Amino acid sequence: MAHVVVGSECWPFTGGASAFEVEGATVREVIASLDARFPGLGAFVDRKMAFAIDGEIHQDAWFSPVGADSEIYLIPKIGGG
Amino acid sequence: MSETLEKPAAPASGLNVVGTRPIRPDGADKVTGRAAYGADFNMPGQLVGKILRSPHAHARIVSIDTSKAKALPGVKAVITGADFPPFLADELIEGGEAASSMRDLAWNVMARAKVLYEGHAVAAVAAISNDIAEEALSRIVVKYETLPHVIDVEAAMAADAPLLHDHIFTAGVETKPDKPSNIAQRHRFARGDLAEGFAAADVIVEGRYTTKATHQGYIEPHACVCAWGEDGRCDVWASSQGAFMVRTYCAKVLGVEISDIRVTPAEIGGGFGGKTTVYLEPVALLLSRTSGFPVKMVMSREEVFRATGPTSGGVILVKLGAKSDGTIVAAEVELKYQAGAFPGSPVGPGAMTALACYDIPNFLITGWDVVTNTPKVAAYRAPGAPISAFGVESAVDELALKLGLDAIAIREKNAVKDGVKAAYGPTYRDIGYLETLAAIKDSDHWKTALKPGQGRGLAVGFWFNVGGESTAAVHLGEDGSAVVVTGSPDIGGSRASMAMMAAEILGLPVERVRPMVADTASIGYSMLTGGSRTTFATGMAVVQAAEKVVAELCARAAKLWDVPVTAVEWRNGQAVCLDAAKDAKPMSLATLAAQSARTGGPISAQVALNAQGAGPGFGVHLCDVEVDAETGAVSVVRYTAAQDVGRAIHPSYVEGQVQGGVAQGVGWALNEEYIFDANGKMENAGFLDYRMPVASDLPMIDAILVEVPNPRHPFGAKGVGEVPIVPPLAAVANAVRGAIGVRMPDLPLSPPKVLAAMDGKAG
Amino acid sequence: MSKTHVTTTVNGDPAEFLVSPRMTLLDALRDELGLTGAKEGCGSGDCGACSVVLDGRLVCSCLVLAAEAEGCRIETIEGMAQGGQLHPLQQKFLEHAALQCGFCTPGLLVASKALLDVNPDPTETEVRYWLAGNLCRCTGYDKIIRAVMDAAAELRQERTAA
Amino acid sequence: MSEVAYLAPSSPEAAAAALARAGAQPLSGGTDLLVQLRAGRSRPDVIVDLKSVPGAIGVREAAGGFVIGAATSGAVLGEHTALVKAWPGIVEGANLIGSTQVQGRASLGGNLCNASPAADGVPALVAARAVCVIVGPNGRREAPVEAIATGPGKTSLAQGEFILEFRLPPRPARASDAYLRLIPRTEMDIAVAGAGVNLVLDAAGAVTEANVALGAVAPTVLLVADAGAALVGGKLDEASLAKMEAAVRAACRPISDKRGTVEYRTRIAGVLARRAALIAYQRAGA
Repeated sequence: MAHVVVGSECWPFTGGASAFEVEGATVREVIASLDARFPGLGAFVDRKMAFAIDGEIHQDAWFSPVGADSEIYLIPKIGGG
Repeated sequence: MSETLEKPAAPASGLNVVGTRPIRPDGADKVTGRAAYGADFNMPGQLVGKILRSPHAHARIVSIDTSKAKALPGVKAVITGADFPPFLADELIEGGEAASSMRDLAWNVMARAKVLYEGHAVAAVAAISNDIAEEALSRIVVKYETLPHVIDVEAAMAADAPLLHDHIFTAGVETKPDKPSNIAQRHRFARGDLAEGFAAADVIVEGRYTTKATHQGYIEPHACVCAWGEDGRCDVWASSQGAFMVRTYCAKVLGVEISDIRVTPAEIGGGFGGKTTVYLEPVALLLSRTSGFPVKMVMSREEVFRATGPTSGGVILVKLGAKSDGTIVAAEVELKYQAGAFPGSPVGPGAMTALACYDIPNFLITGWDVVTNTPKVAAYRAPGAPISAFGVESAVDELALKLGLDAIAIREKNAVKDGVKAAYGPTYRDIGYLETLAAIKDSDHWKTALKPGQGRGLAVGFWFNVGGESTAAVHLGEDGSAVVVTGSPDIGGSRASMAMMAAEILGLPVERVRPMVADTASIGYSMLTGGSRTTFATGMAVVQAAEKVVAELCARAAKLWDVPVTAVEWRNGQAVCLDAAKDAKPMSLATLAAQSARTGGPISAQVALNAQGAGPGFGVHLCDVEVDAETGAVSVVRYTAAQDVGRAIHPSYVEGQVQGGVAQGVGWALNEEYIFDANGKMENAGFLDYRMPVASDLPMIDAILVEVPNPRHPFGAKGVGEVPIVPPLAAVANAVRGAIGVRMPDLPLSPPKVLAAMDGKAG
Repeated sequence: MSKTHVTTTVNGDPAEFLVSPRMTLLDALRDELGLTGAKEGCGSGDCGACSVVLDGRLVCSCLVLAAEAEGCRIETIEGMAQGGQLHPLQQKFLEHAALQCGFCTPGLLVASKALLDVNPDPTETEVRYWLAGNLCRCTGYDKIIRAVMDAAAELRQERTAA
Repeated sequence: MSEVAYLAPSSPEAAAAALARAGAQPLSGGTDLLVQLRAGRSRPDVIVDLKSVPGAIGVREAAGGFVIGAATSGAVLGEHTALVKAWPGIVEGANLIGSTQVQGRASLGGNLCNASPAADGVPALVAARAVCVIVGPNGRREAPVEAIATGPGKTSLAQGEFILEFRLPPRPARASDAYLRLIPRTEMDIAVAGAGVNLVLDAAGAVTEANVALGAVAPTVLLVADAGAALVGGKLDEASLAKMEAAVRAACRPISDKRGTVEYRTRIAGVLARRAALIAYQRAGA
């Protein structure tokens, strides 16, 4: 199970919960698990959030691998100047 | 496809091209005036397009009468918001700065029911001459019902503030509000127990800091030429940070197929984030469709100020608690950022970067994204970070003064390092922050004492840097020269680094590699140039394409030698046969290229990827100022900026990025600001009164490049363009504090304010 | 609109064009003669991107009426490189990486040449003040100033050598 | 669209006749006019270029004093060694108008007739007690520089009149002037406040004549008699400087705008006048 931590952006979906364990060997599978747990969160995360997997930021990367006990922080997608 | 290169960074030794300082491949065109920018291109039979802009900061559009303009001889098209496809539901699109709201973008390009800021486009004309186009604009009659406006961010947050939109309900709060608001979103980042943290603190500092809206200030105004063919195929020539971004946005705003639009990137005369969206292109395209002629549009400088950029003005509240030894145990940061007419201020990244340089057990960071009757903000170099850093770095300076610690010591004590969890979540890897602090500590500047009347300030800054989607192709010529094609507009010299990385892999002299930026029909999709992603992500695509070419070269050599490809190795631009039995002389790239037709055809490769794992960057800046005690005039007399750049591909252009960011930051600190009158009209929409630094305002800027390689880039590169604008605001303000003995929390530090602050101290 | 016929010399060659009375020299150069090296950054004389030399004087071509140029000698960036050879200033700008986006570069080069023509051995301060009318947003000026000082030194050597 | 005509008359009479036409607008260096044309703040029917009028450009000496053609560019003034030696303040004022590029065009005549309260070229001219030679449909007349601007953008010139040249008084041995202004940057800004000081000393170094003029602190450039008087008789000792500074501040009637506040402008005017006086005194060979 990966440890997922979300910020305030996701609270409307999680009802304020910000840390939980989810199944998934890839970003795509994690998104699916999140959506199953909090309907609507999957699509929102897919569109708005980046995945910081064990310290490395992945944006729009469904097939980035997620380890058995990876730590995943969901942070707003980052652009720049 | 998505991939992360896990190979270790190539060692500095063994590199022949990377790390050297060749003359940039596009240099000759730029010093002779040949380089063609947005306004330097023309199409046969083109018309002049012009935009009518709102004189009001906030008003309902009652009616627009274009009949008199249409009747004017020489006028070929007049359009308003009603001529654009409507947007009933909102839609988010990728392609620019992460996801943008389609409807907001379309409504910003041309106002619909309401104008939301002075300068908001309300109508446009295309005519056979500039004078006729201007005359036509003067004949368009717009009836407005003016509405109360709000510009100050805190005023806009008030419950009774004039509402810009009735469809915005504050997002990011536990329960969906039942009333619309100007507050589009709340961001929160928290850890530990704030109350406990402050309870454990020996010293607490608190401050309220403010910054004004500032403009990116690129010298080239927005410009484009657009042609809409009778067959529905469109051509766009435009200066932007991303031709594919322009293509996507135009297609969405106008409701046409992406493949129907071909965008050719002009040379871009500066962007700094301000050219990561569209203003003119969809308008010019619609004028072209309506008139049947190509349409050229060029903004005036005044239009650039009134209708593009800027970045947010902000309010930053900071409370820090520390042990007497300097260990920061608690931090509370609240950020309020102007978004302009539509949601999307950079308060998110502002909040995420606010404490990114500090390892603090207990903190709460709150960010508010607030719409105001000002131009919709556009990205500006490390969007949001300089604003929050100004508050936090000023507060850390106060803390150091209270504790009697020097500016480096307190930052070393609380510095993040590998393995530490960043305030915004992830755990740091391969960062060079301590090394960068050490570089300043070791600098001649830090070791040199100040002269009487001078003050010294230090501040640090952080930026994530990003990767993302890029495509690159490498083609060999039969003479053994190479062309590198990317879809990433070159805004600061990236063609040089692309050519250098390809040359390094191929084993060619860099002069034999010609880098090109292709149009959207000639290369695969590439995200815009921004976020300091190009040398990292597009560079990764270039390197992989060059590696594919090398693999092909080895395969051809293997055929010729009749050995398995595993028996061939590529060394310094030559295929070397490892099979001693064959007494085979190495074959050069040129030899193999010359035989390519007979050995299997042209040798070229393309790589499209979505690069992940960009390495975060840290900067440490040191600034000395002198203050005229009788006038309050501040002059920056010495400046040194150190930054972890991973590995500098072309050191001169890396230094240039650092020096340019510093100059913009110093301008932001001392003189630059949007000034509005009581009616919400910008009073200083020109280079005369929007005071960007001139050559005589600045000293030489010493750039120290610290190289802690990023293992996820083939040569160890990290993004460099954003970080340099983060520390200067506080570095200058901290220096002024040192010189006059008073903290100045409100930017810009213009002479009247500084003098008043000195009076306050005296009195 | 009544047009005025203007006869000038541009980079040593005769050049004639028709202009409307309100047309600026910058627009005439760019639109009538196709010399787009001079850029419009502001149209108000505050950025120097449109710098040209008019009868030996450095000016902003956006602040000169095309009609005023009657009978004048005009030098633009297009005339700086001679016979396929870059001027030492152009060469030094490249060597010192004194440009990034390059939009302000033609104006800076024209202005720098005008400085070295009257002051072959300027101090850093003199260079900075002479160029104060040429805005650059990319470089922080550092490498530009170094390139101009270096070009000045090289030109002084050439003179003594000659 | 209104038809615009461009004329470049080659005699004072022709220029006066052209300027007498309705909607005529004089053009000197053009560094203000072209900006106004572009912004639509000026919509002339006829643009009358004065630079071809004999005498409008150049510096000459007559009757022991200098005569400056009103359309002479700042760059030309800066290169005139004798003028710089005698009137360094007038030249530094003219040379503070805009960039090097603007210096190649901008003139004292244009700077004065644009009638901006912050005109850098004007205070030192006023302090010099310079006289304008005005040409018009009814011939020539003379007027002191301070009589030209009557308010922001307004002048006392009648339709058809233009300034042909400025006449400076003869320069005694120990005399000099200085002009200082304050701007937020080091270059390229409009003055927040400016001060021109012109001093004549006797053999012993005592001030026998002093004129102090201020810019950007009133609707027009101010000649502050009390400030000048405060310096006469002394050698710029602290007491007389303080008295002069007080007189300067008392005379200020500025506005608050995006470039400065009433308080700041008033205070800075004193600082600048004091500094300018000390420079002028130094230059006068004290």
